[in-house]
Amino acid sequence: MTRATVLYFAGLRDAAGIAQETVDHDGDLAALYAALRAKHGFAWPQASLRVSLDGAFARWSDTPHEGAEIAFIPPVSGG
Amino acid sequence: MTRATVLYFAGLRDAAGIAQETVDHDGDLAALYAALRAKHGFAWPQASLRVSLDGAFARWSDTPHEGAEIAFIPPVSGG
Amino acid sequence: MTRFAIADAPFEIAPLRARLLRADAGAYASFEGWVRDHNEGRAALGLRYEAYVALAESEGAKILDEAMTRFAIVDAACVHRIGELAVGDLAVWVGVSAAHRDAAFSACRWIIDEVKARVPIWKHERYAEGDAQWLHPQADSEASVRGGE
Amino acid sequence: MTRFAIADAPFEIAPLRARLLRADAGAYASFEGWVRDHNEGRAALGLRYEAYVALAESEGAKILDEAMTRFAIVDAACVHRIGELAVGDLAVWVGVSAAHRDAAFSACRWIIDEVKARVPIWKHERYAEGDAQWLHPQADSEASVRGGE
Repeated sequence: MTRATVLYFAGLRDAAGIAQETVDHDGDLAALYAALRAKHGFAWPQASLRVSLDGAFARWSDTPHEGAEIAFIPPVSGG
Repeated sequence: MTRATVLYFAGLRDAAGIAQETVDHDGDLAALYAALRAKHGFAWPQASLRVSLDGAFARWSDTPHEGAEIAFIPPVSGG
Repeated sequence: MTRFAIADAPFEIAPLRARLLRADAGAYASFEGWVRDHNEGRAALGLRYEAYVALAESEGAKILDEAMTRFAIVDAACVHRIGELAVGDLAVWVGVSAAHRDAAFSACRWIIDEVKARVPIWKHERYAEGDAQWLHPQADSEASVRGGE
Repeated sequence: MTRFAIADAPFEIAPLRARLLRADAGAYASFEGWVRDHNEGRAALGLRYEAYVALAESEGAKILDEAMTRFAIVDAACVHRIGELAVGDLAVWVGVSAAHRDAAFSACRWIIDEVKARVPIWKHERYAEGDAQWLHPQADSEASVRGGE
């Protein structure tokens, strides 16, 4: 099992009820989101989100390393 | 004969050697420019210029009234 | 000196603009996004911008770097506010200097479009009726796509 | 309060911009033309702008009025310098506020294009080599058409 930190922002944070959590998980980021989506009841399908690893956009097929910082990025609305 | 004031700007003023002059002329603005072009040796054909009457753009076929203020407008280069 | 920054407090445009002034630049185009008193037909009281700051800064810097290579410009910069904003507050500023106006306008427009599309910043709007919501444009299936500032 | 003005001395942008700020405007686009240190490959020391002021003011006002009807904008303004300018001096400023950025950018670009094409203002450039000349772009058969700022 790999331990990582997951950050939640905006609507995802409201849905999760927390700003971040520590997760123990095997597999890629897509599998991690699927697990967390089931846990928290997120409405967004994976295709509506982007994902980041250690502060840079990443691929859903990337596998987090021990101590990684992961964020699921809901559709942005800056500007 | 109608008396009017003609203003010269930029390259036209340099070519005329004066900023304005009083002219006595019959006919439209096209005829007036042709006469003044011959007098001062202006390089520009009429098609390269615009013409104004009393501070508003005018047609070459307009005929100036007594006391009119006329300007031949060389290609502009503001901005 | 980075070309993109996140600001958690009001910022002055004048010094940012001054840094873009160059003797070889004849054109400067800028864009500012202000908080409006309405959005999607609803009266708005203000809003809060939240960012994933580390990722926003790196993604913003990438956009500005890319603009420098895509367009014949001399320099460019962008600052985006986060935190609580009231109606009339400045939310985002983009400035571009170039030899000619074509490149200045094109780059300025491209930068604000990319920032709105790619930088992880989210807008939380408060309405006169008392409610509030996060705006998540593309995936918002319950409302039409929001394309405004 | 006219939307177009000729200025025979340096002017401040800040109060002009402030007049365009409105609670219903979410977007602001601006353009500035600065005096460059070169034009058409020649080193320039500075320039002089001359205008037929009465006609320039009325034609400029027409352009701004037309912009208000052509684009979905809240307000717009333009000021053009005349007189002696040094490298780096501000020659022209355009500002546009609108609900959305599309109209703000489009109107700003349209206004500066029309001002350059229609308003009776002429540029007299002084060069490092000591000579000087009037720029009369469209009819200049001895040089290529000048499209720069």
